Amino acid sequence: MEIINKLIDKSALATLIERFTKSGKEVFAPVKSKGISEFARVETIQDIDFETIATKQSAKSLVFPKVEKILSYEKTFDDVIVNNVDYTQFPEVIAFGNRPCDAAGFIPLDAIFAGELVDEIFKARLEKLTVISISCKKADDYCFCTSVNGGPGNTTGSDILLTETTADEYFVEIVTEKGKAILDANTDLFKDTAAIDKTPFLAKLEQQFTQEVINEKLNGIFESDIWDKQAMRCVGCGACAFVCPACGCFDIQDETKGKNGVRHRCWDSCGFKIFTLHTSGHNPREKQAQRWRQRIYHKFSYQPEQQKLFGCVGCGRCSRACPSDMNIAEHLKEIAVL
Amino acid sequence: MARIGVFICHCGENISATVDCPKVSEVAAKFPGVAFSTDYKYMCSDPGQSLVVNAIKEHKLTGIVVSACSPRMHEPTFRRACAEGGLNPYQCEMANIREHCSWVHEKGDKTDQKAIDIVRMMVEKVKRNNALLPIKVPVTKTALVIGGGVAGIQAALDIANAGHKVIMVERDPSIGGHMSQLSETFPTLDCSQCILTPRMVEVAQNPNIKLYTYAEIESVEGFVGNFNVKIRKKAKSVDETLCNGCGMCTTKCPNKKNPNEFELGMGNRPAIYVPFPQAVPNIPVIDKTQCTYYKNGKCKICEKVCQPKAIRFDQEDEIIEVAVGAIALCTGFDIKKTDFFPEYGYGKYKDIIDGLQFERLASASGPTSGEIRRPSDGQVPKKIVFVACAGSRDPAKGIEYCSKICCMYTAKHAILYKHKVHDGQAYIFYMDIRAAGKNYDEFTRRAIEEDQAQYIRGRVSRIYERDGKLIVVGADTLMNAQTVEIEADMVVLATAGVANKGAEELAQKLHVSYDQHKFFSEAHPKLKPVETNTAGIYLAGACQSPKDIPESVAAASGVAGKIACLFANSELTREPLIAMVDRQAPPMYSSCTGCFLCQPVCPYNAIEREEVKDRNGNLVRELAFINPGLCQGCGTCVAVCKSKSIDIEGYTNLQMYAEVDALLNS
Amino acid sequence: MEDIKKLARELLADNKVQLVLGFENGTANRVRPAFFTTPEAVDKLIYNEFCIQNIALYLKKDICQHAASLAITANPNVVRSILQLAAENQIKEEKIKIIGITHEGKCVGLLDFKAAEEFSKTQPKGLKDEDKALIEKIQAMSLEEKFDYWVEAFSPCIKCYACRASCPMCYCGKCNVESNNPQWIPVAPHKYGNMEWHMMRAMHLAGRCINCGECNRSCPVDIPLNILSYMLSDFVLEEFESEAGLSAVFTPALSSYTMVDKENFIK
Amino acid sequence: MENTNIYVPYKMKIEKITEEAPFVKTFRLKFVNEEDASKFSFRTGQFGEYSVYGEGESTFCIASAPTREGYIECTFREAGRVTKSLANLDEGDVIGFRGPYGNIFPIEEWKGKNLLFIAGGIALPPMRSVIWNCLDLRENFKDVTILYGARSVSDLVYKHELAEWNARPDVNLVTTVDPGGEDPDWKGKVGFVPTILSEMSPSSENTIAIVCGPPIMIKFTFPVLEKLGFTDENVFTTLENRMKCGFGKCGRCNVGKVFVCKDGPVFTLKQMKELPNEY
Repeated sequence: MEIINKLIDKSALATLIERFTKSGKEVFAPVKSKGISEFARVETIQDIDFETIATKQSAKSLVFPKVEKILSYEKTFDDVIVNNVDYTQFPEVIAFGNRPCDAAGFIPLDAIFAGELVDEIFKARLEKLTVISISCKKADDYCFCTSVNGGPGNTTGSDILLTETTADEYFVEIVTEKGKAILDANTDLFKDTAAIDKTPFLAKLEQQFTQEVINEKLNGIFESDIWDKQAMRCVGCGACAFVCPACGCFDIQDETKGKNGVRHRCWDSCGFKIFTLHTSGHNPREKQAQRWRQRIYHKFSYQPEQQKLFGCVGCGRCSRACPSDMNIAEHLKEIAVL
Repeated sequence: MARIGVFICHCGENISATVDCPKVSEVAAKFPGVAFSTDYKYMCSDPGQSLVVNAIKEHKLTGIVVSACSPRMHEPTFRRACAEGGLNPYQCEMANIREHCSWVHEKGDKTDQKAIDIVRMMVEKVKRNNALLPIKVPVTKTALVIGGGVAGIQAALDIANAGHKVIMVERDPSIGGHMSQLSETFPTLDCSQCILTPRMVEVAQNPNIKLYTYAEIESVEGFVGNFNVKIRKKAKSVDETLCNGCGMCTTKCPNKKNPNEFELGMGNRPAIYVPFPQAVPNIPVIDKTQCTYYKNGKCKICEKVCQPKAIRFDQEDEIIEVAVGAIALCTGFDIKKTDFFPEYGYGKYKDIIDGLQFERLASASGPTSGEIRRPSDGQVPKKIVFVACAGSRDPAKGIEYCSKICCMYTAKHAILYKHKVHDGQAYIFYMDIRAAGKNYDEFTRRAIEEDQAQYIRGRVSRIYERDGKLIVVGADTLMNAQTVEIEADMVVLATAGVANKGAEELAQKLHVSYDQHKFFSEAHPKLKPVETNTAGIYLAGACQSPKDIPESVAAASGVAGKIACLFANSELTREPLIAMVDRQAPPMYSSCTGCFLCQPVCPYNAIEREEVKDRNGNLVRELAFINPGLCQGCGTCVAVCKSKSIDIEGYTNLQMYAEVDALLNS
Repeated sequence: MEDIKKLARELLADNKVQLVLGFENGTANRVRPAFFTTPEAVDKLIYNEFCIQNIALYLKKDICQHAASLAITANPNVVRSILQLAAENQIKEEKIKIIGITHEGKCVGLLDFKAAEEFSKTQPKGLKDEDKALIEKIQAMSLEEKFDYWVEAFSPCIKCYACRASCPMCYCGKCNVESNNPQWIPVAPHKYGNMEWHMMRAMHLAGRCINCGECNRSCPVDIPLNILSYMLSDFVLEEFESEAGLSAVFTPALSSYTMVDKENFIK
Repeated sequence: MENTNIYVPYKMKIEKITEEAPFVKTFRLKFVNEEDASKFSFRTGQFGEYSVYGEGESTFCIASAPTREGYIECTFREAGRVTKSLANLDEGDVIGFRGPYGNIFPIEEWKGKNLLFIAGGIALPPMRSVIWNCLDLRENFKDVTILYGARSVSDLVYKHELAEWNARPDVNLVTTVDPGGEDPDWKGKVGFVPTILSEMSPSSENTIAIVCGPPIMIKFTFPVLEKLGFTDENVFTTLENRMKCGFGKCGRCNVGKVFVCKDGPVFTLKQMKELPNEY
């Protein structure tokens, strides 16, 4: 679809959000509480934090929650009755005010959960999701979207992208049919405009490397000692994977109470030792360095090979969340110049 | 493929009067994994057991739950039946619906439901039982007897006469203990030393007994059948192999004014001494704290006079390591010094003595050659007051328990006194006369009726001196608590019997439990009176609680019997319900982190450090290892293990979890 | 800082240690743990008020396990951790050289365990004012309020286990939550799974936690786990007169019993 | 609602349980719903996820041959939580099954060739599916040789079938146990699989070798095959890695760029050599 350009002012935006919530849609946006900004359900525009560069966690939980029922079961004396999840009943969700990198993160996630066998639960959530992103005016030391084919005004993954042009007005890019549906239902709130050069309204972020270079470098350095060096201070927690908008690895767990139980899918991380541990005690990725290497290879070598896309959107959340300053951009830069 | 059989016992009407047994059986039949369920009037009867055996065979059961009484009662019975049916005996579980249900609840649906829940829990547990094999432990057929009093002597002789080796360790220079200090024994008035000394000599001469006197236990390691004991043989400064016991050294020692412990301070002895003439072994020791040479570097007279040249001033303590299979603890008791009763003036007035001192005064070998003479001036006391329960049965000030022997020995003292001082009068303050025992009551009656001992039921409140007389003030509760005042020449306090000094330390070395009075604890007050909680360590005599001679001897023979049983086989079999540390094939080896925080909690000292080495012999890990010989399966280590690396066989985490899960999520 | 560098350089130059564990400048104005193996590399070693990460954690990691001997720049939290780890048989004195650094950043030179014990006693546990305020607030709550408070506080937990991964005392090769036969703790990050996980961890640390606050610092969703540990430590200190991190010989209050232990919790 | 949820297993009933060796059992499973049975088909080499509700899922290959219709079989050793609870089940109990997943042994391509099967211990089950598949289409292949070894006599699985193969004139079966694992009645060979293979010295001419076994056996068997002249394309094996989903989403079973669940579990030695050493 060709991008449709519009303008919207802040009061119209407030009305738009009101209309969403009144029509039963669930609106999730960055909300600041106790000093940290996270995606949360909002009712009005006042609840929303427009300033935060990046929420601590990504918006992925809107389509891939940290724990999600994939089926339930009931045991009887000699039988088990399995109940499917009714994913037709998922609510319509609006992701609002997320950054372009968050929106871009839905693409590699979708690539994981689609594939030959489609994960209908994920698919249903994604179909019910409309993404209204806001371009970045600011970036911090951890941002590197421009190095991974993204950018502060990138439209990938967004249904609508807003760019603040004046104190009261946003330049609107309607990117998809879903976005257009919103426009069509609320034409009174939008004003016409010609295409605008967004550059002056966007954060400046220097490109440090390209994904393609990383991808190419990775071909020859699997056995390099750089992995040991880089992973030396990694503590082996899963924070990086859990805050990552593109990490989709999961675990499946049963929980039973009496006769009834639920099978859950919950976030997991390739950084954990038991992720790949065999029952025999053998572990294909025994060392933390191997697990760090897996993380980089998965995003920059395997995913490009399997799904023709990269598994990193440059949001920098992993680096921000890391307790021991494992900065992925720094490490990638190191790899790029090998 | 769990195929569990459930057997609901009516226990006559014990269970069935309250619990609807057929209903429980019916419900249990529908539990997942239950292949057979039935109820019967007496499951423990022969036909009941046959029912179990046949059901196992017929229904190809993989485990059984006998829902009846406490496992304490009949678990062994049904384990046997289980084995008879061809299953591992540990595939049997008891669901206690008697003590835990029918006996404590009224008839009703809720009670039935509880019985059902108990059965369900055990069904879930037994599904997860593992087949277990009894543990075999080799046995070193040598016993260690700690303490050479009458109990130790008896135990040692009985074990030795059963054909086993015995190592006896005595702290003092001679064996004999308190009995060797006594004059006569109640109720027969036999001369104590006359009956004891032959037994002491027998110990010395028995080829199966190795005697270490003037020695103490340094450390004990290992477990039943396999203890390694270090004995500290204190330097006697005399070469035992050379000394011929001539006594020249003790006669010639110039330093003779040392208080004599054997006489409880009522006499003196030289710095090199034999504690008493009949001592076994008859070998002197030098008291280094008193010897002039050790103090000043000069003297050595004993060395000069010793013909066999047996004096060794440079002798050092020796550590002897021995391997033993069982330990008899016979360390005896002590009597409380009465200085915590200042109102009785002990210590202040020389003529207030304790019972043991009176024994020495009455003994023909004592400091007065058996004449009753008071310590202060050697006069024969004409009026003597005995105070029973001096410290015993006194929770407010002394100790709450009854010292048991005082009533009898006080009666004996009164009789002996009357026999020796015909015109003397003995008064006895008492609380009750406790004379239960063969011929005991007759004995106390004899003191009252034949020997005119005047018993006054009441307590002494104060003793003080007036005009050279000891004024004993007490109340006579049989005379309306009238105040009684007796002018006495001498007072004997029957002070409380207490744990021997060093008992606590020794208990800790041996890992046996002890009570708040530091007396060693038996494993079961009724059914295991001579066993301790540590397998292979037994108790005899007054180290357990105050005991008289026949009781001590009986317990000692009991211990000897236990040890002889233990030594009857070259291997001993133990229940395999013990803790195990998780072990896995490399590269994991174990989930144990080697923090050893489990070590201090183990009451049996069963947790050891195991080094895991790789093929090249390099240390890979340190892991906890639970010694199967020592572990009693109490489970304390399981509770403190953070990484859940310890499991108790028969009570694994998985089994316990399944039980709780079955209960909560039914 | 210069004396710390000098010490580190000498230790490496004299072959007294193979590795120095310390800090270097990181990205985005952060500092980060670093591993120095040559005297020249020590040029990059830093120590300042931002070097608060508890690097004792790395003593149990491969790099330190494989080094025959090592030195560590140790602020009071690190010293406490080392002593506690030693008490739990996780590190040996002969392998480690402690470069002691006070709360104020002053280097006190090399500490053996005995000196470290003395040092540890003179360096009080630091507690931030806001932490104190929070503790007071929680202590004033009723039992039910406390329960609700913690359920709420744990609810954002995503089970990334950064608390566990960054805690020097969480060294179990197989964590309780990974033990699945039986599955003691639900793995899923829902209300009960989170509650049970954090309660279990708190109990495992009770009396062993040295209160460095690393769990809170590393938590991406900012759960005040340090407060929970601190309150438990405080309780253990009060009830059992036992404090972690003061000695290399130590029996935790919760796995030992003495005659003076109070039994007032039996109601 | 039609079930398109890829995580929902088929319901299967345990029809028969066979004890193969200590802690090793074979389940014969039948679909509870006819409709599922009619839709289901698999090919040799594929695997599935077996559910015990409340405990979780475990991954094993389908050990029966696709040529034997109407049921599937799996053989497993009690090791972890799920396999232990599977072992606790009885005939008639219901479990879940998801699958088939993974790639296949390309037996179509092996027509007219000799087949050399080499298996060790509990790795015979994946091989058994191929063996029966090939034996059921016996006319398609020339010589069939099976070399099977286990730690001890009691650890040998499928003892009845070994006897059956042994009795067939068109199969050359060699069984061996590790030194010390023999018992007095043992009539097979004694020695490790690679050693016995060297002794047998089978021709590599027009021959496909299929190797399944513990990593240590595989490690020492490949060089023997190479020495015998087998080319990497003609040597097949299966890989195992920890799995959760079975279809390349959960992210843990990959070896380099390939997912064992999706792109495997069957690999040629040639493919293996291109993979990083992460298995």
